[in-house]
Amino acid sequence: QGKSTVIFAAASMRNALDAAMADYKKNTGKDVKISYAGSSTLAKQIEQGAPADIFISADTQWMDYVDGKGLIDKATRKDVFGNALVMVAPKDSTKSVAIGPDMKLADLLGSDKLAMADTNAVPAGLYGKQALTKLGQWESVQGKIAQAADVRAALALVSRGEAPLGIVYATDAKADPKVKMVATFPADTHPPIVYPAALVKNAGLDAKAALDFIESDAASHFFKEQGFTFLPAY
Amino acid sequence: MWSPSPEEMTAIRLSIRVASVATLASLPVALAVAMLLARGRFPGKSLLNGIVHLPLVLPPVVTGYVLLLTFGRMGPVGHFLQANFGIVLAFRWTGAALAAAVMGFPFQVRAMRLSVEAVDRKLEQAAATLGASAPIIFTTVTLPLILPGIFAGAVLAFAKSLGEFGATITFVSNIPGETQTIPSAIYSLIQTPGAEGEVLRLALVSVAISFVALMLSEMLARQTGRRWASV
Amino acid sequence: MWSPSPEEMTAIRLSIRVASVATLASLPVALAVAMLLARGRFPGKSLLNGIVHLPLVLPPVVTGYVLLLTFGRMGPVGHFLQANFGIVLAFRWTGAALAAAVMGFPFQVRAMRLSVEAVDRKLEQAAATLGASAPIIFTTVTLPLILPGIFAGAVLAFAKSLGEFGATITFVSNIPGETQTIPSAIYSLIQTPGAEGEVLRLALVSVAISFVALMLSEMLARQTGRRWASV
Amino acid sequence: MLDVFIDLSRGEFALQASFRAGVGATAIFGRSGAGKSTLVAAIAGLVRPNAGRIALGDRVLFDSAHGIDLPVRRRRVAVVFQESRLFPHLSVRRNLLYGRWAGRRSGGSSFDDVVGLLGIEALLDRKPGRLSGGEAQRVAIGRALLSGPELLMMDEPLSHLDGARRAEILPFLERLATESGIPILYVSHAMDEVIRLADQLVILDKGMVAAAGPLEDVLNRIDLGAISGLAEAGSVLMTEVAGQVTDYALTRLALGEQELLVPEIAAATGERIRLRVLADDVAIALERPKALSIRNVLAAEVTEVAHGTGAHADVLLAIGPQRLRSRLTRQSVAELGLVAGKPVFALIKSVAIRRGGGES
Amino acid sequence: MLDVFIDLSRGEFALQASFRAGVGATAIFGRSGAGKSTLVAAIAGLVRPNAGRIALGDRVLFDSAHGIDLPVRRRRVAVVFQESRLFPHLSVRRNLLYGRWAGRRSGGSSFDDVVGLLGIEALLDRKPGRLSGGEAQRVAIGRALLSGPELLMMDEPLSHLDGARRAEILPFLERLATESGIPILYVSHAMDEVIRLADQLVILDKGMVAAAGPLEDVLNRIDLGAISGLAEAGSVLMTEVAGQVTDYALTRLALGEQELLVPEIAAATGERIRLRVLADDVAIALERPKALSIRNVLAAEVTEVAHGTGAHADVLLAIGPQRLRSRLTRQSVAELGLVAGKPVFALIKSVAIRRGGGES
Ligand SMILES: Nc1ncnc2c1ncn2[C@@H]1O[C@H](COP(=O)(O)OP(=O)(O)OP(=O)(O)O)[C@@H](O)[C@H]1O
Ligand SMILES: Nc1ncnc2c1ncn2[C@@H]1O[C@H](COP(=O)(O)OP(=O)(O)OP(=O)(O)O)[C@@H](O)[C@H]1O
Ligand code: MOO
Ligand SMILES: [Mg+2]
Ligand SMILES: [Mg+2]
Repeated sequence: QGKSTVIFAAASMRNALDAAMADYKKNTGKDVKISYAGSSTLAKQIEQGAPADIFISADTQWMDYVDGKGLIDKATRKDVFGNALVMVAPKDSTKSVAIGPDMKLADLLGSDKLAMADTNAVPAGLYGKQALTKLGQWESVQGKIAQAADVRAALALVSRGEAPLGIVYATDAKADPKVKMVATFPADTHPPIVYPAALVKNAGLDAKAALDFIESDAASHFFKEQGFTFLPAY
Repeated sequence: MWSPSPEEMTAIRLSIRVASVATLASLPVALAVAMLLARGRFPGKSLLNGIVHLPLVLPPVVTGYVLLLTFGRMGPVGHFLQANFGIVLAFRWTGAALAAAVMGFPFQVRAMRLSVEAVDRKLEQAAATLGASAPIIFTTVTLPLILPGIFAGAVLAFAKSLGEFGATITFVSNIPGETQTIPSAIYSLIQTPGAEGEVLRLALVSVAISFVALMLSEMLARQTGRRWASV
Repeated sequence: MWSPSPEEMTAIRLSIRVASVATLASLPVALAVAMLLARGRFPGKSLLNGIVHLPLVLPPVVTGYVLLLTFGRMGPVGHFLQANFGIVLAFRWTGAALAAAVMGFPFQVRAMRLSVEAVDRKLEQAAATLGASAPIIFTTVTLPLILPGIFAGAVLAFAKSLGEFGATITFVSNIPGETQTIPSAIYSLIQTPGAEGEVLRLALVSVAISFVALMLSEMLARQTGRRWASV
Repeated sequence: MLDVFIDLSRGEFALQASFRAGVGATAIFGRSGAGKSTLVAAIAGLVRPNAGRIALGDRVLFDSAHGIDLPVRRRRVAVVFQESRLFPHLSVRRNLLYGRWAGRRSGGSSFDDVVGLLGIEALLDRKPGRLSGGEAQRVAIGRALLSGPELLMMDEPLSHLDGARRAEILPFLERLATESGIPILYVSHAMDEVIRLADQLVILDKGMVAAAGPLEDVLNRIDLGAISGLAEAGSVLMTEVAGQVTDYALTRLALGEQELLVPEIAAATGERIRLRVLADDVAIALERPKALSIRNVLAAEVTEVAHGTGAHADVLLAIGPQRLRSRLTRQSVAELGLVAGKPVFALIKSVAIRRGGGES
Repeated sequence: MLDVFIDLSRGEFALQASFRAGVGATAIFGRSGAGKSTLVAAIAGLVRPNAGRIALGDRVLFDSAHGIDLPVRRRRVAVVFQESRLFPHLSVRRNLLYGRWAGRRSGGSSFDDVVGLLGIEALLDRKPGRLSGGEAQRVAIGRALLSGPELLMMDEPLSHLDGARRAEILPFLERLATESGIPILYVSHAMDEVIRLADQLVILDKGMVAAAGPLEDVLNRIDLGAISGLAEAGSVLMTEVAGQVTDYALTRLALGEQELLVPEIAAATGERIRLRVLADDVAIALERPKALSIRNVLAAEVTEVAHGTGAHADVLLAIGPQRLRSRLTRQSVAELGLVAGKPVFALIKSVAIRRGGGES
């Protein structure tokens, strides 16, 4: 038995990946350790020689980053999961939102804030910004956005009632009983939300098996349960 | 590349404002708590001491959540403040200042407490025999003698405010011009591939501001604290 | 729900180890720097003072990156240490301790420096006239007199280590059993829907540990620091 | 009038003291560790007695029976501490004026007078850290004097001062004690200071009052030497100004029918003057000596002879109703055949003068 | 042998001092602020002179010309500071033994002797914060004595002690000065202490040495009173033990052809004894008095009369080759017709005895 496989995964994957890998460990008896952090942090750590065998990024740009530095095994890179972008409101909210070019989001907000993840950096924020731009809303709501450090923090703002509306992933919205999903952004308003995975160069022997398991149908239900879409190899 | 963008300038100005207000506004409270901890004898002293240290012990994000739960618009204190005094902290720079103040609080208290404990109480006794009342003794004897500790505490709190990020962004999020301080701006940049240069620039600005603050406090401390020392 | 999972137990144990090692290992260095800043007169003193405060001023994440770039396996110091002494810090608990030590350093130095500045140098002079050499004077006179400051600094650093998150996760990542401390674990949980209970539980564990440390340091300080005070 | 009755403990040390001190100076004497500073601290309100009562005039400062414990600042009791306790961050001037400025006190002596007397004009803008030991002590005295107290307590205030400086300050304190109308408690080891300054004497021994009362009475009791640590014993004579000898800067004092000459005192004829005489300064002759530089020769009668163990013996003399003590060698006592009832002449070489009112 | 020549400034104050001090005690006299403590600090190495040279025996402690500046701890110079400077965190015992324990010093007096002498047995386990002023001073003396110094400097070490305690400690210091073979610098305002203890005297005035030399010489110079702040001037007589009067616990001392009686000294016949006599304690008679308790009457000749401004005048007498100073009222001087060359009798009431070797 070699050293345990180390997965560097975007923090938002935690529930699903923990469950999947617990199953993997039970079946194979092999040890797996997962380090969850922001994709940018993980990417830079891999750049600095972190002992990661598998990298699962929350977006393509940080996978591109490590890819560009020649740090991953290109052949193993795959977009494994997908997610949807949704608009949420506190559970007891009476607001109804119809997403479209004439949604008048700014009026809907009034003096309140729209909670999002960082719109310049965090993937969820970037996607949201692209969607709002495409829908012609960005200009008017730009000054009313409360940018949180990550999606979870944005969700908390809505969940706590600090913000009447927020843009988060479907996976997050689903898990929080204090919010309700009021609308889903059409897939064509933003680039596809994908989670690429790849083996890091010089990965351990067991890593390939672990990655294969993550991408396998056997594991797919762990991810679907949390609201991810599962992207079969394309 | 070395001159900050207008948006960055806004963040810098805001950071300075937040750090200054946080430091100055929490100073009297910290001083009172430091006096209590150094001099007081009361049940629950250890508890108070523990609470003062909480913002250190908890991850900043947790502190931010606690602030959000308490001082947010829906939080009990936040609601009360808004309803009765029209004070809103959530999503405002005042909230950023509150977060910074809370995060810097333990350092202020500790530095002041150390100085208070070093004061020779015989001098305060002498002042009392000369007719000075407790508040007068405090301002004319104790306070001047603990100035080094106050400066040290203030500088620590100010520096911490400049660097504070986790609690701030969690509590008041990151609204350019309102709550986006230097660290929040840096955080955004760090998540962006290829923005290393900008990160460096903003970090250097922080460092420069804190150097000025440091020098200032050292100067003040030298002028007061050590002027009366014997050679 | 109130008993921690095995993984959490690991994080708790690791946190205590990291905080203890970080505090104790940085203590002598902090003391030396505090002495230098309090007593020394040399060019570049302001610079040293500024550098000591850097970990406060910079957002923890930036400090973490700086550590990663310097002490990482590819970093100059990290590479040197590994090549020559086989010491690896990156992605090890030792790295977490380094991050915690760096983040707690400014507090240690400040508290100690305040105490050093409060020491009556006439006592050290008296010791010299009695034949004591500089190191002996330091250990028999100065050190006992600054113990309150040392305790205060150590407690601040220890508490900060328990709460430190940004620099740690950036430098050594968040690997269970190796570098996942309580705050990193809390971070993971915060990112997980529906884990509020677990966040609370871990936060309370942190608080409990720090309370014990606080009480201990207060006790020690009382036993030494105040025992010689006149009534 | 200060009325003290206290019972306190401090560590293993216990103090039980009960005495009264009238207007004018009361000296507190006692060996090192006897409890003098503790007594001062208790009266000032800095140490709390277990039980007792302290009253200053009609103001009760402390009364355990009635639960009265006036805060320090309300006691109007100024203290010159044994260790000066100057405020290190304030200039000498600010230190001196602290009572007026921070304590809102008025009255007391004039600033210029005090500064001039203490010779600290040049120091006014310095910080206490840069004063010499004696300079600091003088500033501490000034600070207390300027706070307009109703009781002034001084704990060895002149211990670090040279003879000349003492000689300047003592008359001022003396005048203060006489004129100010406030009680002064004066802790000192220097007998000459005490004799000069004090009307009353309290002797502390291991926390207990071994003797208290008018200086004359206490000093004339021969047995106190060992307890009080008085190297020098002495006595007090009450006189009246008889006239001045301006040519020689001397003053004639009447002591009953007899006369004494002392260095000039500015006092009107008929004014009462108390003299303090150290036992060591009194010699005894069987016949009136002639052509001798000692001009003060008083006819007296031996009333008591106390033989010590060493070379010395103490002889108590009566001059009319007054008592004078002399310390001689035992050999002189034997050779002169001194016994109670023998008429002799007392030769007084030098005297300390203390002007003062009634018997107190 | 201590050889001091220094030039230093401290704030506005400047000190220029040059003197030598042999084995035995050298007193440093001077008014408050004259620079005594600064001088002590400079010799100990705590204040750095601008220029000068300090040598102790053949060890050069400081020499600006040769760039020598021995670190404080190597100077082996123990100091009893004016403000005690006890280590607050150490027990009295640890304070006392600090020189041996932390300074690795040996030699000096025995622990039990010192503790017994100073009467601090009961305090050994206390912290200095709980000592009285005089107790702290005694501990500070003990600490210096126990550090085995090659030079002992004491800055008003007995200022807070009562007469009896002084009387116990002084003989010990006296013995130390004589027997230890190390120089002692002794800062004091008390003339009796100085007269008793010191062989040499350095008088500082405003940072300058106004006079320095053998105690006898300096004291016999009449003009120093004002500068030194000596309330009491005095002189020194060299005598030889002529015999004992055991019945009365007295010792007979020969002074040339004449004799003096002093309280018993344990000394063999023929041993040389130095006597210190205060000018105030010397009276003058034109004829040898009879039936007088003052037994010490010496035939002498007036050599000089110095009139002061007040009531007093100083008269310098010659007794063979030796000089004795007397302070009288101007009236006495006039009435006795004292002028240089007149034969008189000097009456000495009391003396302080200081046993000692050569002329120093
Ligand atoms: N740290 C200092 N800085 C500047 N001046 C000082 C300092 N210490 C003392 N002085 C001044 O130097 C002079 C000499 O002081 P020093 O302490 O030597 O006097 P001293 O003779 O010991 O007096 P005292 O008998 O009062 O103790 C004084 O005028 C004093 O004001
Ligand atoms: N803070 C204290 N705690 C316990 N004991 C003390 C304290 N201060 C003084 N003592 C003890 O109390 C006794 C009286 O002390 P105090 O200071 O009153 O003496 P003192 O008469 O002023 O002596 P001195 O002439 O030496 O100053 C001493 O035995 C001393 O050791
Ligand atoms: O330590 Mo924090 O992670 O943001 O301040
Ligand atoms: Mg005392
Ligand atoms: Mg001095």
